[in-house]
Amino acid sequence: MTLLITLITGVMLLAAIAVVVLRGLLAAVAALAAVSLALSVLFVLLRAPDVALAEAAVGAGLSGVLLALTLRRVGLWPGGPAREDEQ
Amino acid sequence: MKGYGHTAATLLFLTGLGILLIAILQALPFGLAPMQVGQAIVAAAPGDTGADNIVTAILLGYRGLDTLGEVTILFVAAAAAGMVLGGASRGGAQAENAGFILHSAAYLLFPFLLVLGAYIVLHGHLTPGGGFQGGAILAAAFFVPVLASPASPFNHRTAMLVEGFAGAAFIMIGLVSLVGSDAFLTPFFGKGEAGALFSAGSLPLLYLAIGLKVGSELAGLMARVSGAEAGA
Amino acid sequence: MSTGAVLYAGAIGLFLIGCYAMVAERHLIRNILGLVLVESGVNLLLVAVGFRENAAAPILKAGQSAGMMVDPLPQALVLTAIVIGFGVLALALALVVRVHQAYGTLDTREVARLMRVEREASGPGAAGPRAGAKS
Amino acid sequence: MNTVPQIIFPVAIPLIAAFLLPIAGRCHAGFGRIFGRAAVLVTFLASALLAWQVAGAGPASSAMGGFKAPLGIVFYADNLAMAFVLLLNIGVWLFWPSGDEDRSGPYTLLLTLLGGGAGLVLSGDLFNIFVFYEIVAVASYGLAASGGSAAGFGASLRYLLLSALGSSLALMGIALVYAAAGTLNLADLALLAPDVLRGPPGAAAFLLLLIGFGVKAELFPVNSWVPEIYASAPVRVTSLLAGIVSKLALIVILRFLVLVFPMPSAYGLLLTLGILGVLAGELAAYRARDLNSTFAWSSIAQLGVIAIAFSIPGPAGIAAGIALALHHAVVKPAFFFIADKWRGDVKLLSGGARTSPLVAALFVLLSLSIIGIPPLPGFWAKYLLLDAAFSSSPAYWLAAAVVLAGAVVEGAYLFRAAGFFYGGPQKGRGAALFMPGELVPAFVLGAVLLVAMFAIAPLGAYITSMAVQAADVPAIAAQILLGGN
Repeated sequence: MTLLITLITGVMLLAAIAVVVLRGLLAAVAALAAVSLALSVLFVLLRAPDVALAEAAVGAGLSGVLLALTLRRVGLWPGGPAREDEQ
Repeated sequence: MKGYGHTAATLLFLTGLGILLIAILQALPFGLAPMQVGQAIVAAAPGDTGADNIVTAILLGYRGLDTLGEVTILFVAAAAAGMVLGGASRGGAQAENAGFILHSAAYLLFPFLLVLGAYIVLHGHLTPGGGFQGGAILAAAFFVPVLASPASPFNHRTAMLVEGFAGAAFIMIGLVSLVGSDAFLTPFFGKGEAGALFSAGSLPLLYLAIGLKVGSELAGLMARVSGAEAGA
Repeated sequence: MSTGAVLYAGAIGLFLIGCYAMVAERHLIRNILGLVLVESGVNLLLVAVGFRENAAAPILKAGQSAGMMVDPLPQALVLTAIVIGFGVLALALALVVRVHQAYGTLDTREVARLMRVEREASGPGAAGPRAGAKS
Repeated sequence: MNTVPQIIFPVAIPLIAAFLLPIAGRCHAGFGRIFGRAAVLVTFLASALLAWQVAGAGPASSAMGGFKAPLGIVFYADNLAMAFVLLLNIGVWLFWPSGDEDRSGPYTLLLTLLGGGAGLVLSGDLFNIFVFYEIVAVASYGLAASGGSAAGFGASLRYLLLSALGSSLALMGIALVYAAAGTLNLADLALLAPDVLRGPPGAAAFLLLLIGFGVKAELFPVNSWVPEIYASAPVRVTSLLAGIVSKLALIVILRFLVLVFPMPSAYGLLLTLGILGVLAGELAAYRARDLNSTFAWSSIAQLGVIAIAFSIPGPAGIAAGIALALHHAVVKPAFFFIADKWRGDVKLLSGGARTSPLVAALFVLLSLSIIGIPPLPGFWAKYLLLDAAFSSSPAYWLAAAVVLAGAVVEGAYLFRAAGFFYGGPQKGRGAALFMPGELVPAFVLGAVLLVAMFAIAPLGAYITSMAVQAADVPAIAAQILLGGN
């Protein structure tokens, strides 16, 4: 149990570091969704199924989609029409 | 470079903050928190509310006002986002129809997500999940088709009507209690048989209102931010 | 290592990484990603505070009395906090879209500089130029 | 025990109206504005009725959902809470957008702000207060951007990032409190605090809550949003945020301090932040070269003075703080209305008194009051503060000296502006600028100030009784814990 929690916490923190380190914004958003998924698994292990469901649906699902759509709209989506890299 | 000094200072500061926070948390025994109120709620919830899911009992019963506040925050965020984006020209980066596979997958997914969302909303007092989680899935059901074919307009008018009336219904259900000079949001109706769909008094009714409201708000927010503004 | 230490470290770690992204990064979207990380860290901390070893999830099984359960109250609070966080995120992204339309950049210092220029240019009584048109 | 279920009305009526307003606005353009106005009026009447009951029969409470105190959420209304609910109602009415806008957005946000702000001061539960604070916060991000200028969007986004970080810190503080005490009810915490919240976790929790809620209260380290927002938001929004919403956050901090953290370290912390706020605010205001940012910075300084007053233990300090807060709520919005008419460099005021004598006179009246010249109400508020400070420990004497020095700096920059008004050659901009119609709220507030001058004695007595009630922890705890249905 403790081992599993440690493992998933480690994965979550690595994904969080990836959010900061990865230079591509879409990759960072994907890493953020990974953090949310790891977090929701952690919530299941902590006996919080309601919170896990909400984190998976809102945190990993809707937030990720919303962020990605915003990237597309401001033209930071790789391959999007108005390509513009970070300064 | 000045930038590196700034970054190093930030890192140093954050490390100190982290050590401080860990030290403070170590002063609080883990797994032995007093949980006075939590324990009391676990003991009283089945008798008080009739809901099997104690988190639901808290969200809709003991802390129903928090839930009203939470729905209000989504509502006001959607209203503010709508106002902010009101004068925005349609996003320059609109893609064309997103290919046959995503397109047909969206329409296949629609009924499935709809049923799943409705199930989760209606069984919130029995199993994990409830108005918010189900509402999020309902929102996805209505939003995925918009994503698949941006040309098909998202109907903001319907979303607004559902959102407004569902929110008003929540408060009205709460105010009904005042007629009997009880406090705001006091549950009414019988508690019913534990575990049955029609149990837990007015709680499922509240969850229905929340599910509808959250679903329409989330879908509206997604459509607004993504720039699917064609709906009249 | 005890479970508690791991969870606290995870929560504080998320919080600090998020703070770093909010303070040190110069891109507005990255600041927002940092905000999401900070919120996730605090949510994990709240759930961890209510956790108890060898306790059941706070849902009654049919015909079973309430045994030892984890604290349901922080879980309810976290549910509320997650939804609040999503509302704030959506509004922030809406503002990002408009800022990008108006200034054509999302670099924090560049945006701050352009805001200053705009304020100084706006004459007396004028409420600043309307940002309806695309820049 | 005084149980009043109607205590929910100041929150429920505006929220229900906010939910329905977009639909009403759809039915007929312009109808939304009238519908919103009517809702504010109904809320005001319900609140006034409740305030009347509370003033007559003593503090009231109601347990939401009928779930008694530590388990459920309890609303608690005393004279202090009702005074600020009424103030908020009047403020929203006075600063209601007068334009011919048919958009329903700003009206919806204002109504939500009204309901959320009332919940903020009425709620007796730590997490519930956080939820209402977030409602107020999200509504004010939207309102700050409602001007439609690009700078408004940018300022609002930066404000949002800072405020959301603060909210996360506050939530962490709530987690610490819950981990230590196992309850979120303020009255329950008041009884438990002396045992469980002493020591580092308690102090850390208070610091986190102070920084979190201090964002709205313009407290020292987290006020960088103030000049930006006040320069780019519409003047009515600025007036509402600076004049009233900031006070609501301070009232919440006062409740935390009195009920949950009545320990020397917490009082010392608030005092320190208050002093730093006064110093930083007054110096920046002196250096500022346009009226709007002068008033933004001086607003930070004056809220620092209120924080100093609240950090004096006992009812005398609370009374001084309430008096200062009410005075500031009347004076500051009027200043911002004037600053909105004379945007840009302060030199542009030159000769304004000749074309707009009434406005210049109003400016001088407000300046004299906020500096603290007798017999204006501002003098009495500052007098209460100095009186309370000098009858307290020596640390507060230093604070009193800082407040007095701040008043001197305040006088310097306000008279500098007044000098431009009355002296100097005409810059030719004055004639076009005298539009009394748009300055109506400022003149109304000036009139309120003059009326208050002649009602100092009853006002003072009322404020003192309010403060005594707010400092009486055992009575509050008893009402919250035993009240309800």
